[in-house]
Amino acid sequence: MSEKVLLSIDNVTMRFGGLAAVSEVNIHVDKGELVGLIGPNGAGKTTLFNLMTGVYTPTEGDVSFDGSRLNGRKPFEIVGSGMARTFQNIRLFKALTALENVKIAANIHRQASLFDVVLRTPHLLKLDGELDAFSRDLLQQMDLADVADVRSSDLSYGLQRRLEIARALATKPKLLLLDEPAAGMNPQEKAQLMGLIRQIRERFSLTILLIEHDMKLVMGICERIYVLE
Amino acid sequence: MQAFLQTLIYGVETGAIYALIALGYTMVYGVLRLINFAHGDVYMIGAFVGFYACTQWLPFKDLSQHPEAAAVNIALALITLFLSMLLCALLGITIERFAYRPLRNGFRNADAHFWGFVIALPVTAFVGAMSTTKRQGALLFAGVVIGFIMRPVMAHLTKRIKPSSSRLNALITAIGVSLILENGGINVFGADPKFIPDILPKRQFSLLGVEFNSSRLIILIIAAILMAVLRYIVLYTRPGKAMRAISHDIDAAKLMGINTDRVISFTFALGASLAGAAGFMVAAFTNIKVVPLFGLQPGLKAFVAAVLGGAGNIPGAALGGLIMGVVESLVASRYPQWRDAVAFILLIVILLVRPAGLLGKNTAEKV
Amino acid sequence: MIQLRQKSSLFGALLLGVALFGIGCKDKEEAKPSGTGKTGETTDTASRGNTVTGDTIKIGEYGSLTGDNSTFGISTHRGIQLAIEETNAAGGINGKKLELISEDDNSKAEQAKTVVQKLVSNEKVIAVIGEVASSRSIMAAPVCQDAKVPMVSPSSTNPKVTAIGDYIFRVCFTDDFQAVVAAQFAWDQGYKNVAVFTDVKSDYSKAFGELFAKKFKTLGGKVAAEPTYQSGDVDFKAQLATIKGATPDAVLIPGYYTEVGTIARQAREVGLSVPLFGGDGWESDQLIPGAGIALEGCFFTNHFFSHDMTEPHILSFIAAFQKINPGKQPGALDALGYDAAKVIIEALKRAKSLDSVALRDAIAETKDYQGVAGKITLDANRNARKEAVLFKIVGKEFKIFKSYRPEQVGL
Amino acid sequence: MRWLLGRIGVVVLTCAILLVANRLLIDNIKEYYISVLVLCGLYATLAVSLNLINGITGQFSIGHAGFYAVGAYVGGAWTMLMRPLVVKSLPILQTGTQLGDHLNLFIALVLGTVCAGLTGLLVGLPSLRLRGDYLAIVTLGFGEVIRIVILNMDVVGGPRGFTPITALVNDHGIPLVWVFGLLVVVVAFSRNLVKSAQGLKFLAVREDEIAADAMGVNTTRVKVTAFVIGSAFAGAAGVLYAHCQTGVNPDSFDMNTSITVTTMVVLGGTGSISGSLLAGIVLTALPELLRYDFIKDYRMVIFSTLLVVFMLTRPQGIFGHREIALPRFLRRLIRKKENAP
Repeated sequence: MSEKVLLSIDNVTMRFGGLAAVSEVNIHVDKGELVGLIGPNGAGKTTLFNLMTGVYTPTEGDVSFDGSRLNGRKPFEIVGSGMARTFQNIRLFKALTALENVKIAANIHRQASLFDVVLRTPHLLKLDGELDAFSRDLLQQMDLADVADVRSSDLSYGLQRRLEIARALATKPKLLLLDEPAAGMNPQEKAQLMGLIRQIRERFSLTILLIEHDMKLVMGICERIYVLE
Repeated sequence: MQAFLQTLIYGVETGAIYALIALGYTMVYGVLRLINFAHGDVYMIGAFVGFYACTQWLPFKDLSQHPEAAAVNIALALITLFLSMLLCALLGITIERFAYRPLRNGFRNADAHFWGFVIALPVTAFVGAMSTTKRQGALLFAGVVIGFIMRPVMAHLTKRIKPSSSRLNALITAIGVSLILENGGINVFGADPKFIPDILPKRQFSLLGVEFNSSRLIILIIAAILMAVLRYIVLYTRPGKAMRAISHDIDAAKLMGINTDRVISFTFALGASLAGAAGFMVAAFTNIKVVPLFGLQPGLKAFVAAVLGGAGNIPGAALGGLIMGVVESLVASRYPQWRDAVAFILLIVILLVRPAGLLGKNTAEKV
Repeated sequence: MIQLRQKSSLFGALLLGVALFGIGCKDKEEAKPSGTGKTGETTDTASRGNTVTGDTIKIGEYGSLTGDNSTFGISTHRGIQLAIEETNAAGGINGKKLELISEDDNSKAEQAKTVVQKLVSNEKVIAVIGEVASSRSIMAAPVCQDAKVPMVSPSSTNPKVTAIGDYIFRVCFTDDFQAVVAAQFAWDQGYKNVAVFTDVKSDYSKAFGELFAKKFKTLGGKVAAEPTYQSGDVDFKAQLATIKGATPDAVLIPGYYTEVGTIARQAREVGLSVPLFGGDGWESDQLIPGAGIALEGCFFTNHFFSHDMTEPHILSFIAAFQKINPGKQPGALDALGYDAAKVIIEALKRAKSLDSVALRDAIAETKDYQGVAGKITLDANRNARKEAVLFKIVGKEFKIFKSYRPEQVGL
Repeated sequence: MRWLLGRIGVVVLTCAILLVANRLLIDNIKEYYISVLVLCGLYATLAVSLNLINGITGQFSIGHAGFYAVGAYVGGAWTMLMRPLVVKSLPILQTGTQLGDHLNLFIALVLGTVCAGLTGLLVGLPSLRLRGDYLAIVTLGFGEVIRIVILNMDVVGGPRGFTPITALVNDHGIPLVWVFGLLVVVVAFSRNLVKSAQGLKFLAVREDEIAADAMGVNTTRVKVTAFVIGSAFAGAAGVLYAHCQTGVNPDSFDMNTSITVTTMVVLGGTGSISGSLLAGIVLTALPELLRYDFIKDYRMVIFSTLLVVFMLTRPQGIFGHREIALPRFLRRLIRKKENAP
């Protein structure tokens, strides 16, 4: 396998009961690519995402990321190794503010024990300070700074989408998986989103895999496209 | 072997009762995803209706003095059975209307009025207890006055209350209703145990060395009939189909033009009437003590049975009830002190193996 | 949004305020009278017992007026009230009226302790009456002992209750005695092989069963089986079938009437037809309605009281009782509540001074007091040495069948 | 270093405040009120600790009395059964002296807390597979099983209760210091947890488990941690309960107790620490304050009706997810005054 390959899916099959949601799929994504994944409803696009991020373990076949096999690893471990995602139906932490949403994701690379937390040791205060600065900075970059302290459920739909991307970015991923990021957006918003995706790709030197129905958007930004049927 | 068979039969007898109560839990859970903690207390009310019907309201004859009155008593017992089913159904509808519907649709004016009156009730009783003459008229008057004062106060205080979707909230509300029925029962019926006298002739016979008792068999038969009727209603009638539709997707059902509130009321009525029937039968045919906490333990066990079989699944509830009854009976014959623990241990083990219960469908959350 | 927030905070603050105000108010109110020589001294509440001040003599009662055992608490309360009212009608004690302060413990042990603290430290009662259930008496008795306020239990039969200290008394016999009587009786009846069916949730029942088995074995009998049940159960057939398998001559059920009726019925259902017998927990007018005809010819030991008795003092008790509670028949618990109150009242008359320490000494001297539930003499262990009676169930009546004095069973 | 001094300062200050308050109280307050206060403190501790599981982490436990029972019985077992064996070789544990009493209580507290925490670990494991109502009923079941096991253990008295348990801190009012000391600890613990970014993990699990998982939160560990900590604190409360009451009875740990504590959490506002604290205190004190003759018979009906009405009309509890914090409250007050003219 070449050095360039970041993610590869080899002959993956997923069955629920007797039903095969995904069968014998092969995908590979190289470093720095922006790849699109399209297909009709029920083709198993989201299932594939779930297989990559560890929500499901494939019935057959292998998923490997950055040179290591992912089968059977827990979602939170996979995030730690550098793969973050957004959800088709927005899944923010609704009662928490935008800033808190980002902080939770950013917290992943930090080491603070329960002891530190409970006694509020200087170590913790320092880490908390850094985290706060990092998260606010990220929100700034995503044009979300002025809604940092707003409950995420009170945000507009477009902002919620953007916050979800910001939250995924906070885990400092190598590969970003976007599940229908443009769903429910009007053309103007979609154009904005396209700009945003390009922009973050540059800025964070990301590899991106995205699921989308809107062919215009997919054709517009993707370098390669997989079709799932 | 004979002893084992005998124990098994006893287990089935107990299990049938659990199953009848469990059906009410499971139907409500299927439709609303709500643990109706008050269900066990509806069962208690059924027993009390039976008690008052058998001792005061209806002209039952004492069989030890009038052995010829058996036929009359059987007819009266049937009337009592329907009476407790009817009254419990009404109670079930009331509970749903004023305690659970506000959780779904928000606290409306009518709810404020109802609860205003409910709060006024104990106050009225207190006024009644204070006045030495204990005149009924004065009592009623005071109740009406206090009720009228409470209503607008409540209505004013509770403007613009939004519905709540919290599960914990619904659970505490259900527990609250259960507490109201239990404590209200203590105030209204008194805490001293009451016993229903023998109203039906009893016969004891043995078959293959296994003892049978006629009154136990009656419970079994009636329970089986009621379950068959329930099955028919749920599978083949319009409201039954609507119930199933709601349990799949309440919002979609609403969009399809189903009057969900009415169907939910119907569900409660159905479940409550089964509990009422069970309450009356147990109190009258096994002659155990009727107290305001009559429904606590059976209610809990039946609920466990419902979860065991798969909450929301009707055959599951029946199966769960039977399993619970049999297992309890088997354990009780050897290690009676672990009887209650076994019910829960069984539940824990089964849920760990099959998180949705025995017959429940394991639906993973969609991502 | 902001408005809502303020509203809720205000609401919370208000609640907090009300709660604090409530607690604060009470403290001040209560603190004043006792705080005459306020500063410097540590609290004097519990060190020397309570003394009567003012025109009334306060007697405390705690009992299960609500909750699982409410029938016991209510019966006892009726008896106590009767004794207090009679005394007040007769002019009280040294011109002072008696005041009964009743507290409900909701049939819960932890509440029993709290309410007794309230009686002793807030109400400053001179004596405490209660409880029926031994488990609650055991929880509350140390409070009385520490405060040097005598406590008289009307019907806690567990030996441990009075062992807590020299301020704790009872006017009934103990389980050691009752169980031994039951064993002697069973032996005298010619039962050689007896099954014991105890309620594991009740300490009374467990102790009764164990003591019975011990005595019965020394007499030469055999315990056929010892299954258990839990009060609140409704189905006993599995255990009864086990008992039937052991083919006993009789079955001892040392439980409460709330289950005994059902057990008896189910015993007959599983084909167990031998006599059943039990203890004072059976005594209730609800026993027969619960059991139907299943208990015909069975026996139970009880306190020396029956409304069939024709001694004059019992007749006058029944008459007085029915004046207040028309249409009701007094039971042993009413009688024992009455006796407990009476023992205190008699002791008050004899006491050198009206404080709880002197009252204790006077209670301890109680000798040959003719109570309605038997003659009361308090022994060195502060227990009453009394007769026990065996009732036989005939139709709907309890008939006196036999009686045993402590000497007769070697105690 | 400054930090350490600061922390020690806070601890010393808290102890001092508690001791002074205690001194003031015991001279002016009756034993009955002290025991009500003790109960208030214990129930508030229970409510705040359950809030860690139900409110902050969003799990659904209604079997808290089980852990409370484990603490009470383990603590009692140390004092009555184990200590007498150990004391021969360790004379410092002799009771009757100030040092010995407090040391013993401390040991009981540690043992009770650890055992309850371990039980919490056991009960927390199903939470990995079960959600919502199913988890609730399993925790309820565990609570009942614990009670039944105690009921069948003759060495701790079985149904007749575990009495007497020597009151190790016999001095008037000293229990208050321990009880409220524990309450301060549990409140501080919860508050620090929620305040740090680390603690946001717990809230994330409550809000959306799948998203939390996808954002790198080890949800399994978070849930089990919450269960262990919550039940450990309940165990600590149990130890103090057993020693303050000088005895325990299995009846004190039945389903009703669990439900009462759950009610406190919901009534206070699920997730709000101050709400649980307040509800714990008020709901314990209220029934005692309501012990007037006229309302006695009906107080339970009134209580339950009010509970339902409260749930229907203020479903978010007293505070909702919010906290009351004194500084913020004062600040707002000042700001309002400034705006007024």
